[in-house]
Amino acid sequence: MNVSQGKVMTLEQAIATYVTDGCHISIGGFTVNRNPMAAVYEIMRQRKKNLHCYAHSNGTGVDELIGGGCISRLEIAYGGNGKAAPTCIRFKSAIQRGEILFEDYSNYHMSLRFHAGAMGVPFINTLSGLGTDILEKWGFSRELRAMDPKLPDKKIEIIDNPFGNWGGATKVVLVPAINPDVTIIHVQKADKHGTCRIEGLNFADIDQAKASKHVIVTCEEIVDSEELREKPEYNQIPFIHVSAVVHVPYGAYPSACFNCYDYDPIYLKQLSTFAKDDKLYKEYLETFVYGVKDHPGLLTLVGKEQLKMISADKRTGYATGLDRR
Amino acid sequence: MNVSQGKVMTLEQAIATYVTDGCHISIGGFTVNRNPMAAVYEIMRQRKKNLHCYAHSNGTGVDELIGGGCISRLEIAYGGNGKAAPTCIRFKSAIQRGEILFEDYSNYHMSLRFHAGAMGVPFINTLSGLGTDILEKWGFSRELRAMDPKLPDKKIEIIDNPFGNWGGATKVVLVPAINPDVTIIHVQKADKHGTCRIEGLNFADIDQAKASKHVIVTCEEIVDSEELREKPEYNQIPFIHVSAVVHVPYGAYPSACFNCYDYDPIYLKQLSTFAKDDKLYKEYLETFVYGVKDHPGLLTLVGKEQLKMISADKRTGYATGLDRR
Amino acid sequence: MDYTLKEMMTIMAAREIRDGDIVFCGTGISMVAAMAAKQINAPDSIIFFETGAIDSKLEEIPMAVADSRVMFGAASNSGLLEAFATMQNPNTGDRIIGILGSAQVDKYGNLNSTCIGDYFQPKIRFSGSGGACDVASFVSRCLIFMQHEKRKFPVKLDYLTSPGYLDGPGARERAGLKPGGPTAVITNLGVMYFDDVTKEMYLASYYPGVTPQDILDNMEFAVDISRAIEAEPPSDRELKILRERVDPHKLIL
Amino acid sequence: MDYTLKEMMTIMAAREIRDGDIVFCGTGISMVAAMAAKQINAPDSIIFFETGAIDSKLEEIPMAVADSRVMFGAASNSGLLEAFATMQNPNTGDRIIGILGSAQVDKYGNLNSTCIGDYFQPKIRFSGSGGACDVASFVSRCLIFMQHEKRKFPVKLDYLTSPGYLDGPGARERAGLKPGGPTAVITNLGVMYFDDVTKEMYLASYYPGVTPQDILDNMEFAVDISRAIEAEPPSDRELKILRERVDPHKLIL
Repeated sequence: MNVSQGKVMTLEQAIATYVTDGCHISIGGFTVNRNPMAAVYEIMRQRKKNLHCYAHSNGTGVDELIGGGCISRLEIAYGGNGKAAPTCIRFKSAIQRGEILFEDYSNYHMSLRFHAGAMGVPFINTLSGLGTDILEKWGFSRELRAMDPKLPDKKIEIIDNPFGNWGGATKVVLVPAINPDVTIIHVQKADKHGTCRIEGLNFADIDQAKASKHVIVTCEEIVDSEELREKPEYNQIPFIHVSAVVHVPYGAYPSACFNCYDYDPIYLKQLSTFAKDDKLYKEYLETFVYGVKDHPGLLTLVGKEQLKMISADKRTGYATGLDRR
Repeated sequence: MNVSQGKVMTLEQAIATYVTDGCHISIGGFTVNRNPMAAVYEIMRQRKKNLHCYAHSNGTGVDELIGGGCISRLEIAYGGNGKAAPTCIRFKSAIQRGEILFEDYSNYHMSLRFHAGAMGVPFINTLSGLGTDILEKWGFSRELRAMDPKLPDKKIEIIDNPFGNWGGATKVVLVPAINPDVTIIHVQKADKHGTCRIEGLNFADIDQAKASKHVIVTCEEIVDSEELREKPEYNQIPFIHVSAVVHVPYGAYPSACFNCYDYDPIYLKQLSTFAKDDKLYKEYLETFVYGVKDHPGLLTLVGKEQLKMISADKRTGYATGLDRR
Repeated sequence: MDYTLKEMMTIMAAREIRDGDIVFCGTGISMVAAMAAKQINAPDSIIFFETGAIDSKLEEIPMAVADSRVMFGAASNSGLLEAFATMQNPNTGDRIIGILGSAQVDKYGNLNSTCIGDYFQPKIRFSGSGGACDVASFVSRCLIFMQHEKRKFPVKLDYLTSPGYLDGPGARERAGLKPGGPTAVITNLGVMYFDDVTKEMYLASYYPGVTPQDILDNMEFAVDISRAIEAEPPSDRELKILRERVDPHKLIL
Repeated sequence: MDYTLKEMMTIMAAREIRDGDIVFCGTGISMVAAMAAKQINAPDSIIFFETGAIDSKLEEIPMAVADSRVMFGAASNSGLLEAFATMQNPNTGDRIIGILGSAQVDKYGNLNSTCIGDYFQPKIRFSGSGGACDVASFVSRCLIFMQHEKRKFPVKLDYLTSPGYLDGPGARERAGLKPGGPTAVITNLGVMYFDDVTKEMYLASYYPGVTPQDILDNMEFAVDISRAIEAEPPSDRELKILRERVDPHKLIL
């Protein structure tokens, strides 16, 4: 039926193949939902270094990658996690200590940059940010940009509207396209060729995937192609964009996966406590990340009781009545 | 729950309210599928004049509106209908006789222009059409454009890529946004507030709707909001964009509506014969359009037998084995 | 009935929301305010999240705008691209009211949620814009939640994340932004509006037990207090709905 | 086995399609060619429509690219925006081969599907670009179906709808287009390729019973015929699959 045979592989293999030191990466999800956490932890276990990461509000996953020392350059709109950590803690300390190069955008800027990448155009335009420091302050200098062919020459550009004031705009902000080397997303259902069905909000996953040279899909369930093809309009990412498909139940844990499980408030709260203290965080990594062989290892450590607690209610898609204080 | 009470109305009322002489209009669907034909025929019956129509490949619907003398200005990518009429016949004759002002784009140009309108930006960019007459030949003169505030000053603009050759592009084509006064789409399911679920391909309906000041939704079925809200990710147009909801079974007839009915090859073939001859076409209009009170009137004229023939197969969504010669 | 400051702030914000408004919510108190408005004074308002959920049912309070709780029972679930387009859109954008929080606000309602100190070597780093800069750029009305402390109302922001009236009348338009801008700053002491002409913040109301001078003492810049009145405290009905229906488990309040 | 010219043309096009190709199809013979390739020589090619359907099952031949028959059993159904983005996309665009028809083609493979005569007052008006200009602008390889008639191979097009090599080597790049361009022109008499250096059309093969001179007689401009060979007619297997599996009801052929 298509050329996508042989995409199903282990997570270890997928990360080893497509996530290389220094590569440009983005991950799916938003704050505490559908982060590809199993893949994030595997990247940390494989001690990947110097990743250039593109994030809108990719919360927990990005914070852990920073904590694990995997990221050296970060383009980001929001380093926060909702209530668990209004400002992501390892993100905050890495910036305050000058450990990573970073550059700020808004969520729409980043979404549009992925959209431009997926569309195959060099930039896209918006009115967002005119008059703000987001446009003024560049985290990557002109010199660095000129040296690195994988960075656009400019953070942004403002141009006058060539169509007069058509659309009520006198000028627009142009944000440059992003085309990551690899994007990793976690979805509820995929087939072995990589066609994905995302349930609930898709965040920016679709454009992130389509903008990327390689896409690793981790999924709760690998389903038969015929099942997905009964409702093709609900499959947001066709297989032609996907390089690897990995079956990882609880692959978003400890973030949520709509209709499957909720975020784990206990794990996240604990993590935010650990993250605030370098020594505790190091111990946390040794135990929960490096100390386990793989994601099932982490889940065993967490325990069935805790997983049962966050299991999603069929009606609502989350763990109704979950104690989240 | 929301401010959208009182959107359900008759087709006559919806067209009388939102489609005014000289207004800028777009219709949904593509060639022979999901054209809002009931609304098109009602526009013709109400003898609307001087419409400015934006079309990508809106096939039968646009051709009938031209045939009915409703359109005076047309921005279009494709005036064709597939096998029934490779070039739409009333479109062709109107242009050859100089009866309408027209301007050519590509399908992507038009899709992007609706996308820009929906996004609220003055233009969007692409590499399509560089070096072609689509960019060179303007159907609307600079003078007309300067006089009419509802037209952008320029058909298109080409600019150098401000980001060097980022994204592999040295220059890009900018196409100006479209924000119609009214867009009419026909969908399988809507609720009384206007939230829509489109089954099968959505064509450019979503952006067309979101770009418009007013949206008239005609639908096969008005369903309970609760039913649509069980799977919010499959509702492509939320009610906030919609002005009117009209229940019109067979509202796309004689074009197709996936999962409901196929196009009617007999009607379309007959229509293409009529359309080629002014006298026959006039008789056709008198009988099938002006000669009936409303869409149910047309369906009665067509007859149950013919409708039964095109009724969709549950498995495939079209009339399996339909004689289409 | 007794009430907490958080409850007062929530109700003051809720009262700013009108029927027909599409309310852009963040997390925490802004979400509770939007939910309260819908239950109390603006049943036909629509709650909407930057993650792409429109008119969510919110049977439980979400802890983040990506919480699965915003997905359940919504009219539509899409993504960021669609959500921000709804705000930039000429037809829907004008109906949206944004609710934002911030680390700093200046007299023109510009916001800093990025850092304290130098951008490149900050003393304190915050989360950054998220969708705040986008909302502030696009929509016609914005409510801003703040704690009233001197350092949070500085003469000059350390970083301008989200545009208010920039440097005064006409500045938004000169910069190329849509008109509109912040409507009210709602703090633990009172509510400030912006003057139609000068675009400067002024004190509109102070809470029972607070004096205008208390408020001036907690800001680096001075504001006009001549138009200030004492705010109407939450009614019993407002409090009852807030406590029983909006946040019964006291997750936020 | 006997075969018709339409069958010959279909098979010549099908043979140009390779495993892994994503095939952009129009209606009519181009769709049949893509379906034939998938059944005969490129089972791992993917048929794809500008309306947004990817890898459609095509149990029946669609009569238009918006026919519900392209929606059934596809891997994904989206819309025009997504379909054209797939072509412009740097990662997927290079894997796409377009199949186009046209009213006129010039020696550089530029196409006219808009009009004959003056654009504003045409003698004959055609449908216009549709997605043809987009495909021709974006993708690395294109097949063009033509009827071999003098007026259809003019020295100068009445209107340039879809870019081929424009006015010769380097012209696409100078105009700002992606490299790539037309690969083959498949007519009722033979198949033309484009010279790697001059980008001009040359005769690659002529059908059994046709001479190169016949072909020259049916074009306004001359093409190099020195490289031409006689084309291999459809094999029995190819014909059998075409007739029995691809178009059993003779809707197109």
